[in-house]
Amino acid sequence: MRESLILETTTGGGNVVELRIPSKAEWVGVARLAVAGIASRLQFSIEDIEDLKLAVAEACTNCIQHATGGESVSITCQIYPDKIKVTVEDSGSATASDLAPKRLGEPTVGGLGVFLIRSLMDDVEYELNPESGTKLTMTKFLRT
Amino acid sequence: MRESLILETTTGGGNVVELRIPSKAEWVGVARLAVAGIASRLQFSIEDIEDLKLAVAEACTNCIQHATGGESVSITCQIYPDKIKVTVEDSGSATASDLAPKRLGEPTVGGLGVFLIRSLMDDVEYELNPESGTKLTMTKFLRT
Amino acid sequence: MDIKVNVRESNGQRPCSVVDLNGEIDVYTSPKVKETITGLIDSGHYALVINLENVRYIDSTGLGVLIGGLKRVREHSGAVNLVCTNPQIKKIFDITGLVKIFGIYDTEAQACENL
Amino acid sequence: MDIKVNVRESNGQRPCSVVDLNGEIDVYTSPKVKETITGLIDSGHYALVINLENVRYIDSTGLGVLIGGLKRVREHSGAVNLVCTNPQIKKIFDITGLVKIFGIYDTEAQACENL
Ligand SMILES: Nc1ncnc2c1ncn2[C@@H]1O[C@H](COP(=O)(O)OP(=O)(O)O)[C@@H](O)[C@H]1O
Ligand SMILES: Nc1ncnc2c1ncn2[C@@H]1O[C@H](COP(=O)(O)OP(=O)(O)O)[C@@H](O)[C@H]1O
Repeated sequence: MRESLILETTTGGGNVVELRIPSKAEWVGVARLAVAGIASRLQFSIEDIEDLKLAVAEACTNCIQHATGGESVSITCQIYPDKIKVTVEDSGSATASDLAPKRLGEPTVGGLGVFLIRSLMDDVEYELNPESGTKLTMTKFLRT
Repeated sequence: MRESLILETTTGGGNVVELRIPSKAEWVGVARLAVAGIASRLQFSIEDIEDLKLAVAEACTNCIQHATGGESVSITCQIYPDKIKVTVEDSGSATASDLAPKRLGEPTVGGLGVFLIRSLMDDVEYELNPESGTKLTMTKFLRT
Repeated sequence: MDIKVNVRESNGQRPCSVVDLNGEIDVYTSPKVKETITGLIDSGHYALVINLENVRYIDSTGLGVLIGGLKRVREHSGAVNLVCTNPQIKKIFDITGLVKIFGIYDTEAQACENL
Repeated sequence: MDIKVNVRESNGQRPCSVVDLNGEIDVYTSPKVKETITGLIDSGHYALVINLENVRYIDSTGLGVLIGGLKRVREHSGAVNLVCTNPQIKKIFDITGLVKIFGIYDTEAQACENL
């Protein structure tokens, strides 16, 4: 992953920041803080930083609440000159149907997390693997 | 490491938060933010949180400035009911003499980092390995 | 990363219960908010103003708690109004369409009056 | 995690240059601080007050920049005084013994007067 990054970026080589938290609600705030720090280093606007924080936190929350058997959640931030690509991975099991893009109908108590992630990020991709867990890759571009 | 942790802790099993940053000055602030978040979750006092931030940042700074050839710095926080144990590791080379406990003589432009780490943390241990880099393990106890 | 919750009665023209929230509402802190709101409803308070003025962050778990509260008071012909001025949080209510089901006001006085 | 640096002349009883720092001084931001202080000294300013009132964090790199500045102005019989009220930062100056080599004051007026 690091090699392809270096090939893709042009200025200064690839930068990767990795964070792994236990799969427990109390640690999502730490992921949020770290992502906010990374994004502000990259000169994202305050609004974009808040978007990133929320999207990453929703992704972590889902790993913690839905990935059966996952012990930790990995957050990987790949930094490019024009964008940040964040991968959130668990090692639990998932079903594909819930993760598809949706339009919101009647408001329900749940079901807003994936919708928010898709709304706040520029590009969102889920990879489901029954053995290795759910991997969400989401990208946000720096607006100039 | 995780197994010994579970044996050592009594309440709720072991918690580990891991962070890896590129070996560049601009990312030390992210490590600081993350450690502050972890420590405040653990109910450390504001003063102790500041101590931890500074000690971890000094350790990261040393990895970045002195570990020849290291590409990234790993920060591992092991959380116990009564303490936090932070390991900061690089993959560069080091010499043992510089890391020994010192008393401060005439103030010099450098040389304060290791002194501060030893002053601010309750327990500090360096492991030097010419092949695998420098590993600093430091512990701070929760004051009740 | 924490939340402070406080409940008080507002004795204006339209009496209501005000829940003051201060901090961040996420998967870790929202159970505390939910408990407070559920407690209020269980004890017969169906006119609620939830003051988000000092809330810096809310996630879908927090939104879920607010929606859950609204549903429960509606069973008793009650209502929930919100006080919210933070643009980022307003944006979340916009994106999710929740602006359409909650009354969202800039001041507590307005939120109480319009219950 | 950033630092803002501003330089101005103080025209009190004892004229001096005041460097206002706002933010965090660490391995990433201290080169900017060093550049400013070096620039001042190079242009003949040897009476310096460095205002740390709005500095929330300083690490050993930042301390090194201050020590370096002090050494250089002393070559010209100059002096550096600091303004600092943050207890955590004062503690760092205490622990490192730097309280003994810097004049540290609660207000800019005091720091200028005692240069
Ligand atoms: N990491 C994950 N692992 C397993 N299932 C997931 C994961 N993320 C999302 N899902 C599934 O997608 C559904 C929709 O998630 P979301 O929109 O956040 O709403 P909610 O979490 O309230 O159900 C979840 O109910 C869950 O079934
Ligand atoms: N991670 C490390 N790798 C290699 N050398 C190190 C490391 N940490 C500390 N050192 C050595 O210890 C010395 C003292 O460090 P420090 O007290 O922080 O002062 P300074 O960094 O200003 O020299 C450094 O100069 C360096 O030689």
